[in-house]
Amino acid sequence: MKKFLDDADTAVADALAGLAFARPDLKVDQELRIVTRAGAVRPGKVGLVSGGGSGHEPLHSGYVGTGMLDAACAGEIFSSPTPDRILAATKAVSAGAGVVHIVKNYTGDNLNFDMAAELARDEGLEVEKVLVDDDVAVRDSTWTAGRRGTGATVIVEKAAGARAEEGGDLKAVADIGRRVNAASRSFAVALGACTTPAAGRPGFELAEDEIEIGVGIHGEPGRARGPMRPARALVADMLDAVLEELPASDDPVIALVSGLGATPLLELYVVYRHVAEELDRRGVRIARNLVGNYVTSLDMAGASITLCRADAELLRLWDAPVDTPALRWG
Amino acid sequence: MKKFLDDADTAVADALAGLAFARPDLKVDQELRIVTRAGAVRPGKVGLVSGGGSGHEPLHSGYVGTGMLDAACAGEIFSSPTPDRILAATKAVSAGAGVVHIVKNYTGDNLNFDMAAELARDEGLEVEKVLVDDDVAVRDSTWTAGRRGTGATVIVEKAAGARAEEGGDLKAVADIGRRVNAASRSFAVALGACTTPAAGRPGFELAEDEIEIGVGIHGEPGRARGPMRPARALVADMLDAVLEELPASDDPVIALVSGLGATPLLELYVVYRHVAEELDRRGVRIARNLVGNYVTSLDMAGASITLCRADAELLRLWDAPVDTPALRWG
Amino acid sequence: MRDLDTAAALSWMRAAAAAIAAHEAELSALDAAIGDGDHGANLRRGFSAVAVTAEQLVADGVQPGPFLVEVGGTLISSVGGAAGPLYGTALRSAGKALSGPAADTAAVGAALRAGLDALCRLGGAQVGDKTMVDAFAPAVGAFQSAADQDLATAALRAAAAAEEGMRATTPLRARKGRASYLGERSIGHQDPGATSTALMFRALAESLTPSPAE
Amino acid sequence: MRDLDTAAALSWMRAAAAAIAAHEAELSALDAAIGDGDHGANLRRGFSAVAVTAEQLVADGVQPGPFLVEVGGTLISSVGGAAGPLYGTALRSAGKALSGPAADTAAVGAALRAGLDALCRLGGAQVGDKTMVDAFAPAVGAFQSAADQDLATAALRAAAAAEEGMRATTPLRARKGRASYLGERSIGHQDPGATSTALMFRALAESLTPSPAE
Ligand SMILES: Nc1ncnc2c1ncn2[C@@H]1O[C@H](COP(=O)(O)OP(=O)(O)O)[C@@H](O)[C@H]1O
Ligand SMILES: Nc1ncnc2c1ncn2[C@@H]1O[C@H](COP(=O)(O)OP(=O)(O)O)[C@@H](O)[C@H]1O
Ligand SMILES: [Mg+2]
Ligand SMILES: [Mg+2]
Ligand SMILES: [Mg+2]
Ligand SMILES: [Mg+2]
Repeated sequence: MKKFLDDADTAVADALAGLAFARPDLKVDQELRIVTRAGAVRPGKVGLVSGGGSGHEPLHSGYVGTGMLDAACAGEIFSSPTPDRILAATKAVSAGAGVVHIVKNYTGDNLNFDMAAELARDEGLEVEKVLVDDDVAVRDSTWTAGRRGTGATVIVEKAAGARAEEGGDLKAVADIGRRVNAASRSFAVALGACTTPAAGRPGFELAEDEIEIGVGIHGEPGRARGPMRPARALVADMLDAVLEELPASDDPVIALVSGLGATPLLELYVVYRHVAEELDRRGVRIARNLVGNYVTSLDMAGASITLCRADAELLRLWDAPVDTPALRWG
Repeated sequence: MKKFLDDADTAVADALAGLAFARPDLKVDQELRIVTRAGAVRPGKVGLVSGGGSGHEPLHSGYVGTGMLDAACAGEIFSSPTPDRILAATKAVSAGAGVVHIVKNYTGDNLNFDMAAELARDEGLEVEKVLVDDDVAVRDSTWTAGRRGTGATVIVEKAAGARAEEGGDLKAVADIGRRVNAASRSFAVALGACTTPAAGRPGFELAEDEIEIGVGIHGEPGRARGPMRPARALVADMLDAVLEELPASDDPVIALVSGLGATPLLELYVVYRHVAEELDRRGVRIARNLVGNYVTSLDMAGASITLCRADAELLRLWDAPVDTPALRWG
Repeated sequence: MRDLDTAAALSWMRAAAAAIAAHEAELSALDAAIGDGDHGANLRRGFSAVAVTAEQLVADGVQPGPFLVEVGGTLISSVGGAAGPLYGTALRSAGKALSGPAADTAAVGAALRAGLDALCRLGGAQVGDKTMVDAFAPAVGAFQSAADQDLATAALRAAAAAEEGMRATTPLRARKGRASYLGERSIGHQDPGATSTALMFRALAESLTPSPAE
Repeated sequence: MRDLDTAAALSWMRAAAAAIAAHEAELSALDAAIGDGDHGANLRRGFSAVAVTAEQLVADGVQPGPFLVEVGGTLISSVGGAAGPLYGTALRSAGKALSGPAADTAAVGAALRAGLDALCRLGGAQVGDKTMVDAFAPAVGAFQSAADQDLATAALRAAAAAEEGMRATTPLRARKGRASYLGERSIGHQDPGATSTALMFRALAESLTPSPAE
């Protein structure tokens, strides 16, 4: 394994130190691994906390800032942060109007965030949880831990962040987050595995013509292994999977094509070309898009496609100003 | 080779098609492979054209927009665009005040841009060339084609773009570009080779503990092969090389840490941590920074460090508003 | 014949930490096959923290119940991932079920049962879901079946049952945790959490069994 | 004995295109070792474009001089990279030096010399810099030394000299183009541009030499 690291055990701490140097508009608590906005939370604003295992950068620390998150908790690589730290972040951004936890649906994240919420409530804080579970590669059934949370997290954080910024109350902010999640579906394929610093070697090996279909963002194998095919064919299949479970509606979509970490932008634009053409063929209009590395899985070669049905309100929230390391506009 | 492509020969065209779908604020001429801003050039504004081989995305198409380039010419992967296309771009963005060509110093880019400039002058246009040659891995001597152009290109394009936007004349815009280039130096190391779609396999093979030191952005081997070491040590050596040739001055620097395409953001922040700490130790102040994938080499695993001495004027130009796919602020 | 006092609980945690450290790579490799490859690193981090807490607790003279409660809390605040809250809650609940300076086999058995119940409530897993429960549940069953034996004997039976339960996870299809995402592909792999559970029960047995030299 | 008319020039370009297509992978592999691995793809793209232009030019009845000028222009506007302007300029300059419907050996030799001179002026390379010039210059020398022979003979001598020059690039250290970035590490690799130059002179010789069947 070759990585720009000093030590597998300090990877997350060292990266946070780098973020602290790079972004004076963020405050990094090195001991607790919490990233917050540098300024104080505006009294009366609902606080937004997300977090999870590290290795998905820019998720979540790259989305802390005006119009999006108030705090991100960085766990170890692919491991949820612990309840005490989530609690500390929750208290740090609480400004009297309650705090929303945006949680990707994994057993570990659920357990740790739920424990933190419990502790926060014990201290008299109001906490609402927004669970993100958009990955259609996993069926939501008694046979699984439910669909995973992946690309939709960015859209949930953006919309809920905008709603909080404009003064929405706890319920309103949580509701828009849940609405975005309910309107979003994702699917990813990997052309190669990632290597966690702790493991030191790729999570799986693929033959020269094999891909993993329906992968998550934690280096785990996907639902199935299949043959490599041209981008157009891969995208068509990915969209089949996404559209099958995307709520039917006349609303246009926000389309997110995210690299998983080791895929060049050139290829992501090739993917987007086919997303745009395929959706056009199927009568789905794309109202907004993002193409780049937004939710990654260390150095995994691959890409995910997320679609989110967006009505006028959601588009307004999407377009609202945002100023974070990874998203900035308005 | 596994890539999200349909055909090696159409990779660049397909990616440009994706860009066109994704960015209605850009105009993509598919036949000539030219990306321009969607609107007309403001009469009297100096036009800014850059370009080069593809595979370095977001360079150059990702830097077209308000405050930066007017046009980017996309050559085949790692091959300069041809003079006729550069000429077409030059004419497209000419608004009566002359056009600046920002050219990375490679034999092919020089020859093609020079021929285009010649043809443009034949048609009565004024063209100034700004040559970018910041890569200290290559000595500028009779033994070489001179230093390569790499990371500094982003800073040159940003500063010259801002100068043009605020009404600078041809000489002023070209001058600031040249000044940025003279004040900038870069160095890169690769942990793994990239694979061009045409070749279908990595440009070189490295052992599990080997790296290429002093690589460019075209998949070529570096000046030397060396052992893999911790990030802190690699960064110290890279900074030694950069600082040795960076003009001495009391000015602070703009620091750019760019991934080469397959390196996770987590690692780039670890690199930046050491850049910040090392420079602090050496008494060099960082005034601005960028950490991410800004000048890449397809799916090469690696990182480059660029430093640019920046006086007050340059910082003002750096901070000026920019609205492009890859840089957006102000 | 010896009851579980704080010194014995400390020995258990030391043995568990040593076992986890020795098997870190194996646990992570099992997790890489059907999860995200961090189970070994997660538990090593947790038990390193436990090692520090535990010595302090002993120095402070706490009783075994509060000792396990604190150790569980340390796991919760240092592991992260699924395993931290699950193991932490199990130990906290087990500790809460203990009182006094020392517990006999029946009391320890009841405490372990309380821990298992809490774990199942929290994670929602049942035997057969291919999780740590598949090792934990038979271990507690075997332990309680030996409630009239000495602690070491009960712990040895529990360790053997945990290991059997661990091996029995291989042919199962996962219904909980990350491995469930793989569907049919989870079949044929041993569950990492069941494996670490077996290590912990084996550590309990070994820490209670006088070594040949003693 | 046959002069270089437009039909012969077309045969040359067809033979060159075929040779490049057949050696594309080899040229790119040489370029991958000391450059960016695209020389084969660059020239294949260029000569595919030339194939189209050339047929049209012949249909339009142009003379060999303008034919080569146009072919050179096509290379410039289709290859990109360093090789496009260099080969394109060489052919354009060679074409400009030719007049009339057909050129004899001396005239073709002088035209090739003009092409070489333009190439060297544009790229600034000299013999020994490990570039296409190392094959081109000896080829032109050999061709002109055979100015009193028939075209095919001169071309055969040129091809042999180009191949010798090509092989002689291996021990050289590059001073021009991307290979120069490698410093000492460029030593021991044959230059891709010199290799494609040798292919082009061999194509000229073969297109002028009646095949055994004729
Ligand atoms: N709902 C659950 N109930 C009980 N045990 C579970 C549950 N989900 C996961 N596990 C156990 O946790 C183990 C994985 O732990 P670990 O790798 O540390 O966490 P993560 O899956 O968050 O990376 C699995 O092997 C399984 O035994
Ligand atoms: N200045 C120069 N003069 C003559 N030939 C050169 C010069 N620079 C490069 N070359 C030739 O060009 C070849 C490389 O061409 P190519 O790979 O197509 O372009 P690029 O280097 O732009 O990728 C080299 O092998 C060398 O023979
Ligand atoms: Mg994990
Ligand atoms: Mg090239
Ligand atoms: Mg795990
Ligand atoms: Mg080349």
